[in-house]
Amino acid sequence: MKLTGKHTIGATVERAFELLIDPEVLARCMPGCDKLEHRADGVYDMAVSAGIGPVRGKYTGSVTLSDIQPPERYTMVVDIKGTTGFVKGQGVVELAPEGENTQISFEGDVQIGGPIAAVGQRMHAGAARLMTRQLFGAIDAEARASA
Amino acid sequence: MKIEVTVNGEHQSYDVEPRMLLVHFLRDVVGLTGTHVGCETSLCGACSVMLNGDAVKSCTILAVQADGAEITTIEGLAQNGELHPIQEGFWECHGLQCGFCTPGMIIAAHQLLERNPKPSEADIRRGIEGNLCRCTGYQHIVDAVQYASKKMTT
Amino acid sequence: MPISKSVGARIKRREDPRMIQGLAHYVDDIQLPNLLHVAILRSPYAHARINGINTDAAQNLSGVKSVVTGDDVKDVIGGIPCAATDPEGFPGIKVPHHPVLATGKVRFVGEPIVAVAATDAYIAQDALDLIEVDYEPLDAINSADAAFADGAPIIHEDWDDNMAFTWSIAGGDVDAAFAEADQVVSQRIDHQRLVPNPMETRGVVAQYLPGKDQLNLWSSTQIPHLLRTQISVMLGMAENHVRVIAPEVGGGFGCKLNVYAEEALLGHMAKYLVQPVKWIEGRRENFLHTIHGRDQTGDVELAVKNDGTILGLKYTVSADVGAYYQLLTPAIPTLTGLMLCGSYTFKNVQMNLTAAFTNKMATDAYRGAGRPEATYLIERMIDVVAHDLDLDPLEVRRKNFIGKDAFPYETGTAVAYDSGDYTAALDKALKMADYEALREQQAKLREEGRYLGIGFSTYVEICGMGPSAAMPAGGWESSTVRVDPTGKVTVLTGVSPHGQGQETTFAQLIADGLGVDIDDIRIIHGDTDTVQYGIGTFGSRATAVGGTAMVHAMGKVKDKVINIAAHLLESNPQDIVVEDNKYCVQGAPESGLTLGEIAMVAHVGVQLPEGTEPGLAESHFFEPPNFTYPFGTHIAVVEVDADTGEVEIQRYIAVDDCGNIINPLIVEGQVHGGIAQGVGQALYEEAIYDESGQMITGSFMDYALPKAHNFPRFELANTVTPSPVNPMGVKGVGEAGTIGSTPAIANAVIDALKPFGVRHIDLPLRPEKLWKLMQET
Amino acid sequence: MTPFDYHAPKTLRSAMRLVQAFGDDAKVLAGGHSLIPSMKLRLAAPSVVIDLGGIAGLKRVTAGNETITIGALATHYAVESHRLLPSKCSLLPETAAEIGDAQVRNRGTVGGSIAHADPAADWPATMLALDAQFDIGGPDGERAVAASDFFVDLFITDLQPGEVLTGIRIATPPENSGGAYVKMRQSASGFALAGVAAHVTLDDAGNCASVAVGVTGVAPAAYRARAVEDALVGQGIDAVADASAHAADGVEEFQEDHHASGDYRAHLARVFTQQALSQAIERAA
Repeated sequence: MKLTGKHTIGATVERAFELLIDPEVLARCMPGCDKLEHRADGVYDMAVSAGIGPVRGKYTGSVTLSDIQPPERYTMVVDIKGTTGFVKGQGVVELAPEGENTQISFEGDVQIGGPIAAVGQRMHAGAARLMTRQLFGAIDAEARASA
Repeated sequence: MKIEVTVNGEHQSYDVEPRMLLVHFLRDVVGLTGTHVGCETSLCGACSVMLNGDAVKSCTILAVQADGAEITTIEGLAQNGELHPIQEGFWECHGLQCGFCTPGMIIAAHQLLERNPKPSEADIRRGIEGNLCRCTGYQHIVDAVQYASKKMTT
Repeated sequence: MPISKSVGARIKRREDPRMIQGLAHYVDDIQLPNLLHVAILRSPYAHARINGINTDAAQNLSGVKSVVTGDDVKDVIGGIPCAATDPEGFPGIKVPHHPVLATGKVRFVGEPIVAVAATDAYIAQDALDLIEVDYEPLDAINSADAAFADGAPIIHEDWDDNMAFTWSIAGGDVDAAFAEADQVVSQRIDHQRLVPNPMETRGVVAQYLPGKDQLNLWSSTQIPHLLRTQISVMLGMAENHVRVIAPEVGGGFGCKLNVYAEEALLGHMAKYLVQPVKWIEGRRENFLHTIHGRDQTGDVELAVKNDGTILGLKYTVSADVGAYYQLLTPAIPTLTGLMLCGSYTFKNVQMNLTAAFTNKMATDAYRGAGRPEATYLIERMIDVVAHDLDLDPLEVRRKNFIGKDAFPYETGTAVAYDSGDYTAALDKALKMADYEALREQQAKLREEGRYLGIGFSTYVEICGMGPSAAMPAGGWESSTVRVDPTGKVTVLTGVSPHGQGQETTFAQLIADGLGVDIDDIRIIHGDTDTVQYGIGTFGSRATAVGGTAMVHAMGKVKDKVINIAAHLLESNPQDIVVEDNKYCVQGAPESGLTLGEIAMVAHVGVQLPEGTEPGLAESHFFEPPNFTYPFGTHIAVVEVDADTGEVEIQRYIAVDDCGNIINPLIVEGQVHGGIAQGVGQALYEEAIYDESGQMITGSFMDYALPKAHNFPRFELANTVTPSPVNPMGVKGVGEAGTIGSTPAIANAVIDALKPFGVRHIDLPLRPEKLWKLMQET
Repeated sequence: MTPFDYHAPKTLRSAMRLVQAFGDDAKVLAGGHSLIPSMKLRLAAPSVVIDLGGIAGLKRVTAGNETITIGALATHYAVESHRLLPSKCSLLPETAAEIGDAQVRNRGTVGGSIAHADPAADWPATMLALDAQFDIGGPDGERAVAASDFFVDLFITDLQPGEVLTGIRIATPPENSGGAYVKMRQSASGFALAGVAAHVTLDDAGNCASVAVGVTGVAPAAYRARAVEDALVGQGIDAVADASAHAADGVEEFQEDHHASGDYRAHLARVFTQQALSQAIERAA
């Protein structure tokens, strides 16, 4: 499933970029994130309790940040699984100035597998977009709070 | 948890796990296997039973939620050895083939005729939309409900 | 066949009283002492290496009795069988080992990996959550095209590509036909993947009796005997120590004409645990791991004359057969090939099929099995020809019909149609539909911006499966008819009906044939310890083949009864007639003896004619000399909503010819259900796997089975052209409705959209698809 | 289904206490037609289930001259079959009858559906069109929220942790008003691919004095089609077609799946808005 989106972050491109690749910020802003620990070069072990509506599950896995080109772009790979299935998402995040703010555009692919794939397909696109919306929304809030 | 229910007129009490579904309670605990399980998403209707006078999908109700309730299953429809007119209709009109959806279908028809004793064909087709049948193409089921409607209102 | 007392009458079914009262016993209704419940961990990945499995936590869960992995069983349970792997028939066929539990690698979502037996079904499910599998995901293949693409991942590493097998058929001179043609009409045609979805999912109960070294296996199956043979091979047990029982079976539609991993696995577990085990498939499991149907895509070319005469057909097709073969997987598309000429006279035909392994569940027999593909293809192409040549689709049909005097008729694919009168069925349907008025109505509505469509399907199909020489696993059938001393008749039949009503139709035949009350007859099927070997119920064969075996066995019994009656009545056998259920000397009905009186003599054994064996039971094994070929005309009238693209079926007319009819009520029911399933394919149903091989239509939330309000009242009629293949003149009607209806609906919808220049649309005809086409013009 | 503790409070007060005590571990069970399927599929595994089914006071439906009230636990069928609603506000029973099937309507609750906020549920559209007020109980007492402020995002509402939806209040529409709900069912599940509820009140000249249009199935949350409303206020039935063209204006993200793309849903929203408004105006006249 393709996933694209645009979000605005209330900070300069440099500041936004810093926030986006800061594991502590990510840990706070990623919806349902219980744990985010650095494992190796750009790879973070992650645990999340995520869900949409009544569907809720605990997932573990990793987030990988790579191809980091400050302050313009980086690649993010999320690979998590739990008893309700697995999610693997990868995408390129690009930043561009938008007045005093930063516009983030996101383009990637999401694979959803296991039990949640078979029964919840009408929610997949919406859920993936909601979660990116929540993530970037929270980072935006951080940016504005710290500005 | 302890629950008390009246199933097909018989008052009974059982101890059940909260997670036990009503349909499993009826089939495995009470031992009434006429009610079937055909899906997991409350769409096929094979598990339909009457709960306090309402047709419900017993796969989407916890047994503990039925505490104190009166339940009628397919086994409780015939009275004194006489088939219920809906059962008779299904037999007369060839309203079933493999028979798996039939108990739930009869319960759905029962609810429909209680609320609308003289339904139109469209009413019947809408009234059983919560019940899937893969064998009959539904036409003989419609005939069966019409047969029962006629018999019950004259 | 003359309509006598029972045969030909609308007799209500004898199966029904137990079913309408909740007293029928399906496999999930079987309870045994100390029964364990089995749950199965299935792959969430379409394609992955398994680097390790940790079952410790599951094993330690209270209530868990046993946890079984692929490594535990790989040396004790043989592979899941496929009966159609002859390399002469399927050049280049690759036959992968198909384990009951995956080892090393998983190849489709839903593939079984670990089985857990516990004291309670809920606990068995809990245990699955505790199993850790270390997967290494691999790229997945979700279509035949992807399977053949350069650099495609290899599904079975014993070979270096994903080509599963090829198959071809040719008749006449195709090149000459295309050279002679005024035009070549081409179209790519897709037959989407479907999920059979009987309302009862599969299920198995297994019990091992160590004192007898006997395995009892209850399975929701269409083929108890074939299953017994295969299970005994898979488990290394003597076949006569395995008893398979098909209890009440809640629908099959072909998907229970198979041998599945769980059947062998449960058999093994019962034996090794020496404790009975039960597994009942959930609906999600059914979507993932019970066979699918169709999934062929190909290019059709028709060589035609400008007047609509069809000269020849070429079909180049690929089939996506999934990751492994099930029992008959490669055989299904061959039925498409045999029926490519449809009801038409052209004999120049060529089909080349290439089958691909993909990361999906196997395809196999789903109602119609290969014939819906052929019929949809040819009936759709007739309309495309009519479109391209600006002819009336009826004219094209009539021009190419095989005439009623041409039977028996050998087609270009070398099958011999037994009997037929295609024009008669078409004319009858047209009269019922009031065709001229419909076309007038259509024209009038178009002026108002409303889009009515009228679609035809003048199908012929192949059923009564079938001569053994043409079948992968035997095509004969058997029966034993025995009369007890009190005159009660018991029939054992090798067919195993699951909704088709043979407990009624067979009893009708016996009642008339032996002169006995229908309530005194019992039809027993589906128990391999009770019933002599049989093949099973599929391919619309139960009555045409199984019924014929029974009629022959009954004939032997009747001959003996008449001999005894003649002896007792001091007359000659040729003078004995049956009147009012009494065997009497012609003209002297008062002297008549009932079947019971004669049966008692046969069993007491002292008043028998000299040389007559005591007892009264006979068996017959019937080998059909040919298939049977039902046919008919279906007409669909639909309206497509111009605003939304929604299709409403306004009328559905079906004139079917299934030969002689034993019970019109049951025949109607079969046709109704068949039409509904074919309409499902035309309008609603589609099994979709996403790019990563996940099935995204894996429940009734996303896979639509037709509902009651999707249909108008069907208008049915018959023509009767008896089959010469069997003494009853019956053909079979289990699949005709499904085969006939899909193209009728498709043709009607496409006819409705004719003002928009629409020539062809792939199925299913979802509203959005139609709306978009209406926007484009 | 994984094991859980089950509580069946008899009063709203004790239910609230349980909800607050167990927090995130608990799920509130109303009709159960969203929660129980998720639990059966093991897609939800709450450790505590608080069943509101035993609280009698939350099941009532009343239709007064001023106000219509629907207890959060009233079933869809209770609305569908209410004696007075066909004359007081036919949009309510008309919507109820479009939900699921007879067995689901017997068991599923209006409040459960609203609190669940499925993007394809039917009630949100109608509640928006009727400008319903939702009564909410919580740790800080009671509050009321307008439907238009309630549906926030995909399955996200204005309900805060520890809060429970207790009831729905709708101002009884005046005589010269009418409503309609038009929907296309997803062929498998019956959920709305798009559903539009329209409600209008006419002035003496037969023009729309007030218009409200609720749309479901199209965006992550049901929404009011304000552009349609603005275009139609003060206008008559002749303006419906043009106004309806705005039914998906402002939607930034469409629901989409293999059953229907975003474009198609937007189109359906426009078609059904036109149909629903036309019917609503006819009924109001």
